[in-house]
Amino acid sequence: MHGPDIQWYVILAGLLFSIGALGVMLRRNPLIILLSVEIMLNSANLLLIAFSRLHGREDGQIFAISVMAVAASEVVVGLGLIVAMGRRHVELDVDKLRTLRG
Amino acid sequence: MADFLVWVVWFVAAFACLASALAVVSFSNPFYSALSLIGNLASLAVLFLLLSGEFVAAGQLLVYGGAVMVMFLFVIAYLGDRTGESPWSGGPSWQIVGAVLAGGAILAEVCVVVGMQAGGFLTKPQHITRAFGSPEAIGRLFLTDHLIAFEVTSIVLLVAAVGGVVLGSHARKIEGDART
Amino acid sequence: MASWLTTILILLPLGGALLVAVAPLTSYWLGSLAALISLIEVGFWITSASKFDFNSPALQFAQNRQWFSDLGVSYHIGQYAFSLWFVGMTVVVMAACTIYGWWAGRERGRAYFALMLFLTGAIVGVFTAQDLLLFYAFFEAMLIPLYILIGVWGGSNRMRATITFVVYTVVGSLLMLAAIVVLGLQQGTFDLTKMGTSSSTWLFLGFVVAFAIKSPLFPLHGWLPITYRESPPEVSAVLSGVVGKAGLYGLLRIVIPTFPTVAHDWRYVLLVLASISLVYGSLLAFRAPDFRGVVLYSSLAQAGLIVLGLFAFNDLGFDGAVLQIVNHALVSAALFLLAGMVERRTSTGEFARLGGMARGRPALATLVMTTGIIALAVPLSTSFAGEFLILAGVFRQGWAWAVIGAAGIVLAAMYMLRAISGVLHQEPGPAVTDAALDLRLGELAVVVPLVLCLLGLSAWPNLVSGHAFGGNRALTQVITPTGGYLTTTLGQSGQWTRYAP
Amino acid sequence: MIDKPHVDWFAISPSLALLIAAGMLLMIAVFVPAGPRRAVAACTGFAGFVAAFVFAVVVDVKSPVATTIVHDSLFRDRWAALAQVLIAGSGAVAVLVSYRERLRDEHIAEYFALLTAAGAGMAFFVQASNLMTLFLGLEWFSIALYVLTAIDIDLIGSLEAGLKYLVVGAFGSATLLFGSALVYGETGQLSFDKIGSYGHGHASMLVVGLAMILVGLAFKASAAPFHMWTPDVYQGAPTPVTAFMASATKIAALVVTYRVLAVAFPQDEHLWRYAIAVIACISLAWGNLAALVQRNVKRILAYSSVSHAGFMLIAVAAASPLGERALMYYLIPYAAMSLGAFAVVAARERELGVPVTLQNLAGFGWERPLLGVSMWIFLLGMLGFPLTGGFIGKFYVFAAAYNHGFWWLIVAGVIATMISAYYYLGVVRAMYFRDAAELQLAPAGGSPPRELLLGLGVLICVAVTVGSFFAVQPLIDVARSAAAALPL
Repeated sequence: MHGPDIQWYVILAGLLFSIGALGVMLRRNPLIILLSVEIMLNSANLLLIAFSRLHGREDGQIFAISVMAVAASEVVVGLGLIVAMGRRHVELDVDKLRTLRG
Repeated sequence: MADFLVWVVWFVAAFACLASALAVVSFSNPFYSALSLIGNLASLAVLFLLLSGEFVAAGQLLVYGGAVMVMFLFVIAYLGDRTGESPWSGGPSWQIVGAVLAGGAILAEVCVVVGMQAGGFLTKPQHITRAFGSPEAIGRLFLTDHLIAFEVTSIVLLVAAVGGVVLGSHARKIEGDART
Repeated sequence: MASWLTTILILLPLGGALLVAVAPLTSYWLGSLAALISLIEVGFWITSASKFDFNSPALQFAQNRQWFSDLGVSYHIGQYAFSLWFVGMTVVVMAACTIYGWWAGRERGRAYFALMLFLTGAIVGVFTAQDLLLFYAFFEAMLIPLYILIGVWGGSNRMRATITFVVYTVVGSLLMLAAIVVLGLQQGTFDLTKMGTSSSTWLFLGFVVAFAIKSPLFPLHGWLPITYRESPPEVSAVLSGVVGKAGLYGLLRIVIPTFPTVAHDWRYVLLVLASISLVYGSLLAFRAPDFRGVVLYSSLAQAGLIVLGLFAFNDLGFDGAVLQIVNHALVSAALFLLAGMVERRTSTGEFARLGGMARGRPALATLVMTTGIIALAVPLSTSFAGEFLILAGVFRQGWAWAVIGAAGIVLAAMYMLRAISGVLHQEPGPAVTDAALDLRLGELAVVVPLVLCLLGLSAWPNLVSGHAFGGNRALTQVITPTGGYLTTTLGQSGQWTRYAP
Repeated sequence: MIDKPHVDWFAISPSLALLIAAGMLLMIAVFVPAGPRRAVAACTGFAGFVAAFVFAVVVDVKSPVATTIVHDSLFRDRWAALAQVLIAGSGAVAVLVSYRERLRDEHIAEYFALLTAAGAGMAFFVQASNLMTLFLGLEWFSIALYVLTAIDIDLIGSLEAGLKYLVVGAFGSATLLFGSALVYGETGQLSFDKIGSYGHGHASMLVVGLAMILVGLAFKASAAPFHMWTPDVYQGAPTPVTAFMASATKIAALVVTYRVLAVAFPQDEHLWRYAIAVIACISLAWGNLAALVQRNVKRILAYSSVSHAGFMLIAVAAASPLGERALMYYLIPYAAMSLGAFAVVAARERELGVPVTLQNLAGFGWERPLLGVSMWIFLLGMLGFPLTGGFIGKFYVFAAAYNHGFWWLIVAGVIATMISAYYYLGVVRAMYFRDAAELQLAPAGGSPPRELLLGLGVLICVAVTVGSFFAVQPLIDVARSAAAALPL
């Protein structure tokens, strides 16, 4: 079975990572920022699995599964924070979070 | 012919993946973003399958599609729609578009350069057996070489669960805000 | 036992500071405790002076404990003959100032006296440390109490004074730290007695700038006016009398022995700066509108004079510089304290509002007169001896320097006489009322010993100048027995003559 | 049948002790009634940290030879053990400082549980010996810290800080993860040792991966320009949490940074050394300049922690045995000083009930002589004055930089110290120099009772800060034996 070589995966993962990173940096809604972080983590997962296949070692897949669990943990905490803020009727916009200032 | 099919599947999945990721970061309504992320996850799962990661692909769909996304959608529903009906309301400003184009061009260039340097072919790995990426193989590794990682993953989840409980408790009326 | 004397001289005030900080006493009793400790310190110094072998050029009362080995840093302290004199002037001036603070009843006594004692220990450490890093540690430690002493007990403009003071000194000392790190690592040891010489101009400049700021030397004296004016008078006395001398000591002990060739190459630069300090400081002192102004600018002038002596590069200059350092410590401490006493009575130091204080105040008049006359170096005074030695020494570098030095001495006579007459003579100024009494017993007890020391030195200046380097040896032979450069330069012009009254 | 791997339980005993404490604290949260809960929870947390401290010391003594356990998952060596000692010590003091923090009673046990869990995560993190345990350890303590930052959920500021920390932290760890994946792709290995023994291949993927790992770690160490979360998070988090973060996180991040660089990327030393040096310079410049304009004391200390990251990175950039010693030594007084300084801020904050600024710090030094003098000592130590370990730390760092030919880093460090004098002494000025009229006393109703435990914690910090100045030789010996575990 001839499929795309590793370069294709690396480029795809890199693009995905960049999109996610841009999302984190440019978006102001914390929910979308969290989603963008998920994209970043997923891009790393794609890379790990592709390399795992390239090297014929399964530890990359193991790594990827751990990352999924970690990503889920981050989401739990992140959503918990967002809900807590939502309850206090804080506008969900990171640029408008200006309680903390010098 | 099989090769051709693989390429087609790959391109479709990769395109879907990029498109949905772009959609996630560009929708202004988080509800649509979350939906797009599901598409992103699904297309990634397809790619994982192409890479003999059956177990990971299944995990991806179960953990993300099943748990994480549901949480997201619940939270979005709970908080209510605060950003208007249209997914494109407001629209990105010109500065942001410019920044995205400039930054994206640089990043894409880096990705391509780095990617082209990656050597090796995925095509003829004799050492990849049918068992590669299967639940048994993964499970065995998790309980032997990567036992520590396995245990720590569960600890991280536990910490996050405690955090979720703490953060989820109800707010109290308070008089003075000591740090703000 | 004798080898512990230096350590005791350092640790006694530091321990005393700790004791004062925690002792459950009232402010008054804390003050008396601090005064007592500072007097015991003087007693220990007298003991060490009596045990000191003035004929030996070696380091005495030395102790050497390794501090950390991989960089070759040790707790190495000890005293050369000149160190002994510097320690002596320190403990005497600090005791006088502590007692004055006690007499004046400084508020927040606990902190005040603890800091004064801490300062004493730090300064003694500076004069006795034989390890560069240890020296730096004490040098920096001096700044800590001074910062608080000026900032808490200073005048109305003390905030700016502390900032100016700290900015200057921190800049200088950090340059020195960089130089110390580089020098020590190049030499493989931080021990001054084991260190060879270096010919790096950059390192030389790092040290010189730090010491020139502390001394102070033109053009790095910017912190001087505001700091000396805003400090409490006894802190000004300490600053000018002792702390500034740490910079001159650094030139004598570290810069010249460690960088003999560079120092010799750069001597004209230093001599020019010293001459400018001398003349410019004297002119500023002459124009100063207040008593403290005269004294503080005269400190600048005197620092210039002493540097002239140091960079004359011969025994006469070195001997004279050591003597003049001791002299000026006592003179400026006494004058600052007297200025403080005058200000305390009239709440101003401006000559425009002073005058006529001699009438009905014989003790004040006598003390101001005596100190002032010693300060302006009348013949037979110890200052005259010191300045004469310095001028004789610098004359060998070229007659022009001696002319500048002599001009400085003439100017000193002018500004000091102006100050004396501005305070004591003429018609009583508007600020001088009958309520301004003569000096009280406590004040006399502070100033009279300083003046007595000066009179004693006037009778026998050779006590210091003749016993500054152990026997009749040159600084270079004392400190770097192997460092040949200076010995040979001095050897050619080495027919020095001793001044004996 | 699966062969169970042999696990050297003793090697992970510090983490385990803290984990057990965390588990017990979760039980306490459920079973102990609200009345004694705070005391019981604090005792348990303290006991956990002390046990971890003791275990780490024993591990340090008994591990003269570095080994790895469970297939290169974790190191057992003195480099990690010494870092664990410091982390556990910081945690124990943080418990003392936390005791009277005004948190909800129903959250107090969870608070200590998360604190011990964070400590356990850091103890695990410093042992990490492959990319997977590195990432997992990082996330373990980070997630605990995100929650701890936001745990005061009644305060918007705390939540906001937590969210900012989470977003930036997740960004950083995703970067680290992507970099790890690239390194894994190039070498086919996860373990640091094997990555280190992999020769130069297609270097660009390795280099980009290394750079991204560095960026991820720099986020945690709050080195500029990856520090932007630091002031906000330090300000918004409950002050004891800030104290713990400022000391323990920095220890963990820097120790691991150096380990990863030295073990996994020795061939690229010529690259990362300059990268680290540049990051160090940026941190020094940015941290110190930004601190100048701050009024809030916690923000001043936050920027100061950025600049200290710069100082310690100088030691990393030196990448020599002397640099290793310098880094380990520097961490000891630094941890004590930053813990202590935040503890004093916490005391003032509890007195006033408002954020501590330079303005309302006026007169504090006279009101509370012990805390005032302690704060003064901490600030002077951060400034690098003698009689504190901060002085020797800076000296060692400069010595390491010079020995490696990085004289320009000394210049940068000296200039940074000059600038920092202004704001450190500004805090002293605020505490002592104000006129009586400007003094701001505790609000009506009297100040809260003096806190014995907080005072004790501050005294411990003072003892370490000052003691490390005198006991340089033993500490350097310990640091030297720790550094012997590393290949460079």
